[in-house]
Order: sequence, then C-alpha cells, then structure tokens
Amino acid sequence: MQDYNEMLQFLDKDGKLSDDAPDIAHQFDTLLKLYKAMVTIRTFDHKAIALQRTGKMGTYPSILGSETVSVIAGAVLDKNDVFAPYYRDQGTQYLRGVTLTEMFQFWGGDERGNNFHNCKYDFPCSVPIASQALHAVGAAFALKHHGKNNCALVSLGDGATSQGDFYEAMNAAGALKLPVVFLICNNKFAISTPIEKQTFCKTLAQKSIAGGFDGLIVDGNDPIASYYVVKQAIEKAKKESIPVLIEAITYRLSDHTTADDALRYRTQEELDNAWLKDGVNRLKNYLIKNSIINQHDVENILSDAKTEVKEAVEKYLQIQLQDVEDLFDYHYANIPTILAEQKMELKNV
Amino acid sequence: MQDYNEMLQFLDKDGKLSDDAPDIAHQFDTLLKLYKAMVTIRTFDHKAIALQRTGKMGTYPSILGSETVSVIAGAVLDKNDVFAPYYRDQGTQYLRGVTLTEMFQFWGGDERGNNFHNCKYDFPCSVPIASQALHAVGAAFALKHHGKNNCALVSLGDGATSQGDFYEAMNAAGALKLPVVFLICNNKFAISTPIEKQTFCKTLAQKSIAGGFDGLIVDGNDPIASYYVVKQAIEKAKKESIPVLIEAITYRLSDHTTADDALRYRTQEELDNAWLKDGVNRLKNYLIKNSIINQHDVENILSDAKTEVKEAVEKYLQIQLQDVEDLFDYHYANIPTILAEQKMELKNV
Amino acid sequence: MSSVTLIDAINLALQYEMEQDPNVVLIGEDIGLNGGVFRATQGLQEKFGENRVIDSPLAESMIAGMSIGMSTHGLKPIAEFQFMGFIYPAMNQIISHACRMRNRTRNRLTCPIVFRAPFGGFIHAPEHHSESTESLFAHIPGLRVVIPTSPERAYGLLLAAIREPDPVLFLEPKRIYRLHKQEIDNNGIALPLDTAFILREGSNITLISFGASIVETMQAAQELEQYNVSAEVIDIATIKPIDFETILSSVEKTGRCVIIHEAAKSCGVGAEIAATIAEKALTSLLAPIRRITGYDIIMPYYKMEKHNMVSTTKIVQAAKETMEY
Amino acid sequence: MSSVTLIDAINLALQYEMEQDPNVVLIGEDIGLNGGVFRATQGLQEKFGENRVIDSPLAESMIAGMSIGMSTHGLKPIAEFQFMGFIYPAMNQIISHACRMRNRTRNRLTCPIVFRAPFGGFIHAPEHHSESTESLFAHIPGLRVVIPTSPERAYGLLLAAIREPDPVLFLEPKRIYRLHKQEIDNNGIALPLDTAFILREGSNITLISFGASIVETMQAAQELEQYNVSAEVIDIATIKPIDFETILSSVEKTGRCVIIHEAAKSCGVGAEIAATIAEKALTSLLAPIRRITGYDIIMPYYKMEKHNMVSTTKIVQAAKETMEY
Ligand SMILES: Cc1ncc(C[n+]2csc(CCOP(=O)(O)OP(=O)(O)O)c2C)c(N)n1
Ligand SMILES: Cc1ncc(C[n+]2csc(CCOP(=O)(O)OP(=O)(O)O)c2C)c(N)n1
Ligand SMILES: [Mg+2]
Ligand SMILES: [Mg+2]
Repeated sequence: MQDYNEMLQFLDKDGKLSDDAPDIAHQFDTLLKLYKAMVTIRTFDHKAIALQRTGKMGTYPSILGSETVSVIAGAVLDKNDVFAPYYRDQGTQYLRGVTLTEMFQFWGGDERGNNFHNCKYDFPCSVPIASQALHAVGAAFALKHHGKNNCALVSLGDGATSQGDFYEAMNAAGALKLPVVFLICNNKFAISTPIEKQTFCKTLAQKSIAGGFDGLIVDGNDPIASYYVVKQAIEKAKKESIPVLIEAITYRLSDHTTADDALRYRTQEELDNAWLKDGVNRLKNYLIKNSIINQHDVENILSDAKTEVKEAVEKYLQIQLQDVEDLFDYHYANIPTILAEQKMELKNV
Repeated sequence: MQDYNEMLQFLDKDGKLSDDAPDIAHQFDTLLKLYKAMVTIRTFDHKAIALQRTGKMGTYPSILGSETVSVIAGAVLDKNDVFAPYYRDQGTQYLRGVTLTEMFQFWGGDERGNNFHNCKYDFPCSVPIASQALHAVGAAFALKHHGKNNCALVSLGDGATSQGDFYEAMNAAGALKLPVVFLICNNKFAISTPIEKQTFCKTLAQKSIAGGFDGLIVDGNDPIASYYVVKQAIEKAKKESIPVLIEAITYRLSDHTTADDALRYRTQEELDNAWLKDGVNRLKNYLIKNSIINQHDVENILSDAKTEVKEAVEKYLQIQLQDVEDLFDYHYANIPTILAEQKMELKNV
Repeated sequence: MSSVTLIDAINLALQYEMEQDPNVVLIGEDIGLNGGVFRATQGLQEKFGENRVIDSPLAESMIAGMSIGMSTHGLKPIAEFQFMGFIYPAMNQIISHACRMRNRTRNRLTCPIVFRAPFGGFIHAPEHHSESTESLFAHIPGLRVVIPTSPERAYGLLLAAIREPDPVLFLEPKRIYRLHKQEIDNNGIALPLDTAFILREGSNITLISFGASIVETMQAAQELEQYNVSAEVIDIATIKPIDFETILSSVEKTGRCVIIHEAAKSCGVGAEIAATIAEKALTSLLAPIRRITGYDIIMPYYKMEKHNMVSTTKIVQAAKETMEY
Repeated sequence: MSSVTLIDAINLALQYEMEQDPNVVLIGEDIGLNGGVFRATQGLQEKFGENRVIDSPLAESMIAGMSIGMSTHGLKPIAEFQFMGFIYPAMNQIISHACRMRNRTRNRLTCPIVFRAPFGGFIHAPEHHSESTESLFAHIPGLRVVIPTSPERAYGLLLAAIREPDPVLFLEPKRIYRLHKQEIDNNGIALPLDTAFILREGSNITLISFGASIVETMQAAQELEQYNVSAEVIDIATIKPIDFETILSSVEKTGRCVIIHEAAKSCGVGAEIAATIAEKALTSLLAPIRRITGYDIIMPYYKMEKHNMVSTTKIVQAAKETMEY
C-alpha cells in the first residue's frame, strides 16, 4: 500500500478494465451482489424522493451518484466492525443490516428508525457535519481496548473536511494508533459550495498527512477500484492498528436534499457529463460484457428491488405513531421527577 | 522557497555557521538588536517569575527557551501587519511595542495590560488554545479587503496543533487565499504532554499540507535560520497572498507556568541537554566570535536590560487598582439598564 | 413601501446596510449563489460580489472566529449559521472571544458582529434543525440576543443589530419566515435593541413571549376575549438585555402573567423573566406566574414534534387558570 | 477512614471505581504522569496503566467526541476538562451527541460518561480559568449536572455519576478543593443524584446555594444567628435535575428565601429556582425571593475578581432585608 496522489481506477467510465486490475474484477459473485444492492438503493432513493414529494416523508438527502462506494463499504466491513455514517450512507447502512423500513422511518421523522435491529452497535446517521468522526475514534479505542481485531469506519462528505472535528479525529486516531478508516465521499459539493471553494488542497487525501497516516484516492464510481481500496484500507487499519484515509471521487447526481434546487448553482451540462461516469451503470455494463447478466436479468434485478422497496414502504406507512410517553422515556435510564411530571402533564392535555 | 522536511539550521548549537548562510548572518546591527531584545525578555521573564513567587503577580508562563524565534518574529513583522499571539509570546510582543509594564500588568491580572498603546491592532494573548488562529485569518481577510499589502501572523504552541480551530484556520486561509503566517513554536511539550503523544506526525510542518500550502521547519534557537525563514514566509505570504506555516523547534526550558513542576514528567538530564542548544547563548557567542561585542558589552547589555525591567516593575507596582465601575463599563458600547443598575449596586456595597 | 415577508425583510435590511456601509460583509455557508438555505441572502452576492458575500468553507467555529478577526480590523461581518443547531461548534469563539474582546482590551478591539441563525421547530425538518437554545446565549455577558417576530421588526431590529458596536445574536423564527406579509418602508430606520414591544394592550393578564410562539400567544389573547379576559401581549424581542421596565409595569397593572416560549422550561429565558417578576413585582401578583414552554426534552423528530410545541389551547387554559386563581 | 480534602476524595472515588469496574477509563489532558493540573488523577496512570488513564492530545471536542464513541461501545469514560473555561469547544459533542444518543436510538446506544471540570473563581488564575457557566448545561435535556461541596459529597456523588447510565457533568468547585478535610470511609457507597442536601436546619429563612458559595452561605447562616434569624441552608448539589421537593418544602416552612450562586445572574440557575418557587409556593412567600449572584459581567481578571464574588456580608444583608420585609 502506498500514498496515491492520483486517483486509482481500474474500470474506466467507458467500461475498459485496466491490465493490472485486482482479483475482485473477476469475483463475479461478489460483484453481482454489489450490483443488486446498488440497484436496491437506487430504487429506495427514488421512492424516498417520491414519498417526500407526496408529503409522506420529510426532507431527504438522495444518494444518487454515490451508491457504488457506499454499497462497497457496507460489503467489505465485518459485522463486528463499527460504522459511523454521515447522512448520505444508505448503501453502507443497507449492507450493514439497517432495513429499508428503518431508513424510511428515520427520514420520516421517527427516532425508532435509528433503533437498528440488525447492527446494534453502528451509529445512527450524524447530522452535525464531521462530528461522527470522533465517535468512530472512540469506538475504535473501545474495540482495541477490548482486544478485538476490528476497526471503525467513518464516512464523511467533502465539505466535512473543513470542520475541526475531522482533523481532531485524524490527529487523535494517529496519536493513539487506532484502527479507523476515514472514508470521504467527495461528491464535489457541500450543498452549493463546490470543492474548489472548500479548500486550497489539490486532493482531500492529502489531508491525512496532517494525521500522520496514508491517504488514498479512488474513483468512487469504479466498483473494482473502490472495492480494492476500501478492502486494503480496512485490512491495513486492523493489521497495523493505524488509521487510513480514503478519498472516493463521486459526483452528487441529485439535489443536496429534497429541499434544494441544484440548478441554482450548477449547470445541467455539468450534471449530464457526470452521469456518464455513473458507477451503477458502469458495473451493470461490466457484468453484461462478462456475460454474468443479460438485459433480462437487469430487468429482473430492478423488479426485485422494486418489490423489496415496495414492501418496505408498506411497512413504513403502517407504522403507528409513537406514544407521547416516548417523548420523555428515552432521555435518561432513570427518569427525573420533573420529566415524569411533564409527561403526566402532556398525557393530560 | 520550498517545503522542508528537514529542520533548517545555519548556526549550529556549537556556534558553527554553515557555508550557505544567508545575508542576515552578516547583518550585525540587526543581530545585535535582536540579542539585546532577547536579553531583555529573558530578564523580564526572570523577574516575572520572581514577582509571582513573592505574591506580586499570579500564574505566569515563562518563555525561557523560545526567546530567539519569538523576538525574531517581532523584528521581522511590519508595524501594519497584525499579530495574534498565544500566551507565550513575550518576545514578539515586546518588539511589536507592547511595553514591559503592560505585560506585567496583564500577567498581574489586570485587563488594562491588554490595552496596548503602541500596537493598537494586535490581538491580546489568547488563552483558549488555537482559537486565535481564526482571528488572524479574519484579520488577514480585512487587510486584503482593504487593499493593504500586509499579513497576519499567528503563533501557536505544538499542543495547539491538535485543536480543530488550528486546522479550520489553515483550511480557510488556504481556501480564501489569505496572507497568514502560522508560526508554531514546538517547544516539545504541552504542559506535561510530550509531542510524541500529541500527534503521530513526524513533523508539525507537514500539517500545512492539509491546508494546501507550504510548511517549513526551522531551528528556533538558531537566530540566523529563524530570521531567514520567518522573513521569507512573511514575504511570500504578502507577495502571493497565501498562507505559510513555520514549525520552529525549541524546547521549553522552564516549567509550563509558575503553577507547574516539570520534574514530575521530565528529567533534569533532558533539560540540561536542551540548555546546550539555547538560542540566546548561541547568538551571544556568535556576536562575540565576530567581535561585535565582548564580555564587557555582554554585561552592559544585561545591566541595561535589568534597568529597563526594573523601571517597568516599578511602574507596574505603582499602578492603581481599577475603579469598580470598570467591571461594567467595557462590556458594551451602550451599557444596558441592568448592568447600569448592577454597577450602582456594587458601588453601594 | 412594499409588502414583504419576514425573510424578505431580512434580505432588505442586509441590502440596505450593505449599500450604506462598505464595511458590511456577509459570511456563511451557501449564502452566495444559493442565497442561503432559506434565501435570506438571495441576490446579494450578485450585487455586492464575492468579497462582500463570502461563501465560506463548512466550519462554524471558523465562521465565528474569522468574523472576530474581521470585526476587530475594520469590517462589520454578518455571519450566518445555517441552523441554530449548528452554532455549537462556534460556542467557544462566541463566548470566549466575540463577547470578551472589548472588555479584555478595555475598548481597544471590538467585535461589531451580527451572528444570524434561524431557530425554532415545526418546519418538519430533520434532527438538529429545530433548536431553541436562546437561553444559553442570554446568559453570556457581552452579547446581545435579539429575536424579531414580524417583517417590520425584522427589518428595524436587524438594521440596529448591524449598527450596534457589539456582537449581536440575531435569531430568526424560521417557522414564521413566510407566515404573512407586511408593508414596510425601506427607509433604513432602526428599532431600539433594548425595548420590548407591546403587541396588544390589555388589563387583566400579561402574556409575555418571543419568537414564533408570538403567533399562538396573539391567538390566545384573541380567544381570551370570549371569556372576557383582556390580555396584554408583550413581545420581549430582546432576550438580552430584557426590557424589564415594560414587563414590570404591565404585570403591575394586570397582576397576572403567563410566560410563553418554545424552548425547554428548565433554565429557559422564561425562568429569568419569572424570577425577576417575583423579585420586583411580588406584591402585584394576584396569582402565580405560569410558564407555558417546551418540555425539558430533546425536540422530537418531526412526526411527534407538535406535542412539544406551545399551543394556543395551552396558553388559553393557563391564562384562564391564572384568572380564576 | 481517612481524612481527606475534596480533591483527594475525587481521587479516591476514581480509584475505587476503576478497581471495581475494568471498563472505567480516564481521558484528558495531562492526567497521566502529571496527575492533572489539580492532581485529581494523581497516581492513577501508574496504577492502571496508559490504556486506562489516557493522556489525550489537546482538543476538547475530541475528548468529548471520543468519550461518546467509547461509551457507546462498552467503556465508561471519565473525561477531564482542565478548566470549565475550556469546555466550550466540546459543546457540540456534549449537546448534540452525548445527551442525545439514548433518545435518538431509543435506548440502543447510550453514553455513560462523566465529564469532569473544575469551575468557579477566586483562585487568582488567568483569564478563562474562573468560569461558572453551569446554567448553560442545566438547560440541556439528557444531561445531569452535579456539584459537590464537601469531600464526603464529592466521593459519594462522583461514584454515583460514574455508575449512572447517562452523561453527567461533574463540576468541581476548585476554590474549595483543599479548603478542609473530612473523614471519609472509602466504602464505595454512592449518594443519590437527585437529592438536595440540607446542610443546616432553620425556621426563618431558606438559603439555597451550590458550589463554592456554600462556604459563604454557611457563614452567613452562622452570622444570622446573632440577629436571631434561624437560617436553613440547602446545597442543591444536583443542578439538573433540581430537587424541588426539598426546596419547596423548606420555603413553605420558612416563607423566605435567598438564592446564592457565583455565576452571572441573568438566566443563571438561580432564575430557575426562583421561578419554580414563584410558581409553586407563591402563597407561602412572605417576602420577595432574592438572588445574590455574580453580576452580569465577564469574570474580571484576578486583581478585581473579588468584587464579583458572593460575600457573606451580601448574603447576610439580603437575608436581613428579606426578614424585615
Ligand atoms: C455543523 C453543521 N453545519 C452545517 C450543516 C448544514 N449542512 C447539512 S449538509 C451540508 C453540506 C455537507 O456537504 P458534504 O460534507 O460535502 O456532504 P454531502 O452533503 O455533499 O454528501 C451542510 C452545510 C450541518 N448539518 N452541520
Ligand atoms: C482550549 C484549551 N484547553 C486547555 C487549556 C489549558 N492549557 C493551557 S496551556 C496548555 C498546553 C499548551 O501547549 P502548547 O500549545 O504546546 O504551548 P506551550 O504552553 O507549550 O507553549 C493547556 C492544555 C487551554 N488554555 N485552552
Ligand atoms: Mg459533498
Ligand atoms: Mg508546547
């Protein structure tokens, strides 16, 4: 493993595989699994936006354009690793075991969506930018302290690399020699702010130098390179008990959230160009080219995804509202008198 | 100018000047002036500790061991540049025009010590670690905005490089292309925490890469190299309107403050070794070697310094306490009713 | 004269003062081309350029800290925090520096900064987008905290905040950003920063509120008429310093009072108002002071947040109970 | 039994619980070899090793943020902030995460963290070393705030804080760290986290305080005897939640009360106490509630700080005026 100043890519946007491609390029079972997950997430995403538009969900941040690396991180992480997501990590969360229903529920304004039933030790999405990086460092400390050979992976946006917490986390993870993978999803924008206004750095990977450890750049839309890099990073982090940073280059193909209108600050042309690099299509074409799937399979996969999402939506829409008690009951293990009183007060309204 | 991974040094600890030494090595007027200032600051420092020990001043952070680079920064800065000090910057402050009396007064627990009469636009010492870095960036923005060809210089300790504000300042100064010099005084300790526990980085200079700009390392006890590097950095910052970082390697020859006992966490031997590299002695020997001063001059310089410090102490000790009104009158330009009432209340106690 | 919403009024005031004073600059996340997430700064970068409307990197401590350096060196920054829930990374800079610079330098360096932040709940936004933690700031010496509740007051108070030589936290009740329009004259006239507004005169009870809850408070006052209760409504508007003169003389007149705010009850601003009334107007009180506020809980995610909102019904009921006491 | 100071008691409690519970770890600046700037953790690194007594890099947001990750993943971190004046960089982590994790995950992830910080003035320290901003934290849902005022209570309350399954801000009145010694039994018995302490019974007036001001409050109670005033003294000890049962029943008995704290008055914890008394015990009040507190100012540098301190004289005077009302 080495520092990269150049973006690692094996499968280029036109579907050409480079000669030095790693093993994963031929592990078609895995790739197919990844593809299916990506399609599911893209379908989920589409539906989430539709639910928002029809008033059945609130503000939602689409992951369109970053599914590839997001899904891959979920695939590579071990069950006993810890994941500290930001809010645009549906792909990773899905493969960690967060159910689509839980995701709808969370974005639907219901805390219970964070009560993950299949990955009890993952963090919920963090809204305050970069703050979750420190939680990952703390979790990695706990893992190491308890003698586990696991790591914590934290994901962040490009904008997050301007926040103090991101650097404090890198520095501490380095100083305390903790197995933390910093996965930066550089989708080129922080809401409307383009990466050029965010930093004077040529790459975000170089920021890892401030923590004293390696930083790699990968084409986050290249499934082969992303898988390879994320896997290496996680292995290195665990083996050497040391942090690693990955900058995954993607592009936000959607508005920032359903409350945003990206055409205020970027052109349709730029967006159209970015679509040409889309990772999900790239993987699909690669699988077709290698005769792993055909057009018919593609349609089946999509329809399976639709079914899965539809079922999740149905479940979501059937969820009963919480009791008003729930507003009070999760603040403390031992509820203080004043809260108990206020709870009674509300119940009597 | 280039990135240094190695510490720049021209005058080594044994007083040997390297062949490629820059002009400043022969600008003896300047060097003599610097030497005098260093002696004054060392004398001031000594006295400040004595005043603390005798109950005439509170907690005080000695600058012993970092006078060289501190004085040099003050000498190189232009009057219209802006200085944002941390709390161990007596050398720079002195040459900026902060009077010794003002310094005694500040460390003597009196806000009026911050009302600098000769450098009205410099910031006062900042106690919350690294926070002042952002003020320097803001001031640099204002300077540039008003079309001035000046820079802001912020000094920080090595410990300060773990704080988020330090990185946020670097990143913003880079992104906004502002003339800011980050001068890190790496005296090897943050109170008891050695630099090895502070970060996994080999150097602190490399942290500038996270801001996208150059970082240099200099022997902060080498007056020739320090002068050369600080001057180049300031010039570059102004000329290119860009930040630059300097890591000045020194060693804290004193306790952290008068409230600390460094022998709890480091050995006398380590301290004795560090004394061998002392910059003030190094400059003295160099000046003597070049026949700029002789032993007699050395004594005169010291005795002048003592006189200057003594006068400052006398002035300090004669300062009347503030009126109790002063507790209220500097919070707002327009005093709110409640404060006016509380002021009356206190006056009537 | 033009008919504008509260958020339009903010935009107008910003624009007015930027035209008058070349040292006024705006800094914040996405405030340029995008005009801010609520469009408060819409059109201003186009008009005043990137040097006066600065799209900053994403870092709140930096935004506050840079504003400090800008303000001590001749500029008048108006810093936008995207939501009040994201102001916490800037607490150190605000508390330890912006509010202290004047005092620690005995007037030498000062921080004429306006920190703007939308606050309050019930816009169905994700977590951290519904904060009302104004009382944290109302405790901080050296700061002013101002909250407008109408387009007119938004315009006049923001102008005053910008012209004030000290840091002002200007909290904007986002729920009522676009609630209704009002005719305002873009005449550059500021309102005072230490005077509460009597929105409605009354003789039986004083309802004291601020922020978006003013809406429910005014509705409650209206409803109380049915019960022959004449309610006086005070919008305290300046949370620090609070205009106790207006409050006390009203309570002395009515003898009864209900304090209303959206923030959590314990150690909220309502506590200070109640405490001061109890200190200075105890003998005028004909009934205990009531506080109708948010519960001492984290703002629920939006599916349930309405339960934590102050409602007209709750205010009316508290007022009636106070009357019947 | 050993005779110890307040700071010794803290050390003892830390040591006791570290021995009992291998998941208890300490994290902070200079807490290892150096034993912390006040020596609260003296000897603990030697005893428990660098993995349980972690000398952290210098970054408070990091200390709080790491503690969150540690606590959600099986450890019980006790984080030290060197002074309360340096806690502000950690506000975002404390408010937005430590206090919210349980609620937002419906009990799935929890944050049993103790945040320790020395607070209060009059130790002649430089700027930012004399803060009393406890009311900022007392407003935050999900947090507990605890302040001991004797070696015994420091020991028992700290043990309780460590064992509590939720975040506790444990504020240590540094002025009285070494004021006097007390015999304490190192028996691992914790005190409740929601109960005020009646330090002195009395029948004429209730003096309510917390933190170092307890010293002056007790002196005042003593002095008041000369004037035949029998003062009850309550150390509220838990600033959040406050034990209003004890407070209200005392005020109902005495009918008079003075609240004392070092922090600035406006929106201080005293406001909440006064407001609640005014709400729930108005009819018992024979005189207005008085607050004797710091002024609404920045703590002066130490040459003048005494003027901002609560004094026995001021308390006695306020109590006498209250009695004569
Ligand atoms: C501390 C903080 N400040 C501001 C925001 C508002 N905000 C939400 S997302 C966002 C942009 C984040 O950009 P980036 O990190 O690049 O992630 P992306 O959304 O592009 O995936 C901002 C400013 C926030 N959530 N937290
Ligand atoms: C935000 C903050 N946290 C903690 C402290 C307490 N403190 C004062 S000096 C210091 C160490 C600073 O070390 P360094 O930056 O290396 O500077 P030095 O004192 O060695 O010159 C600490 C932790 C502080 N002043 N500010
Ligand atoms: Mg982005
Ligand atoms: Mg140091």
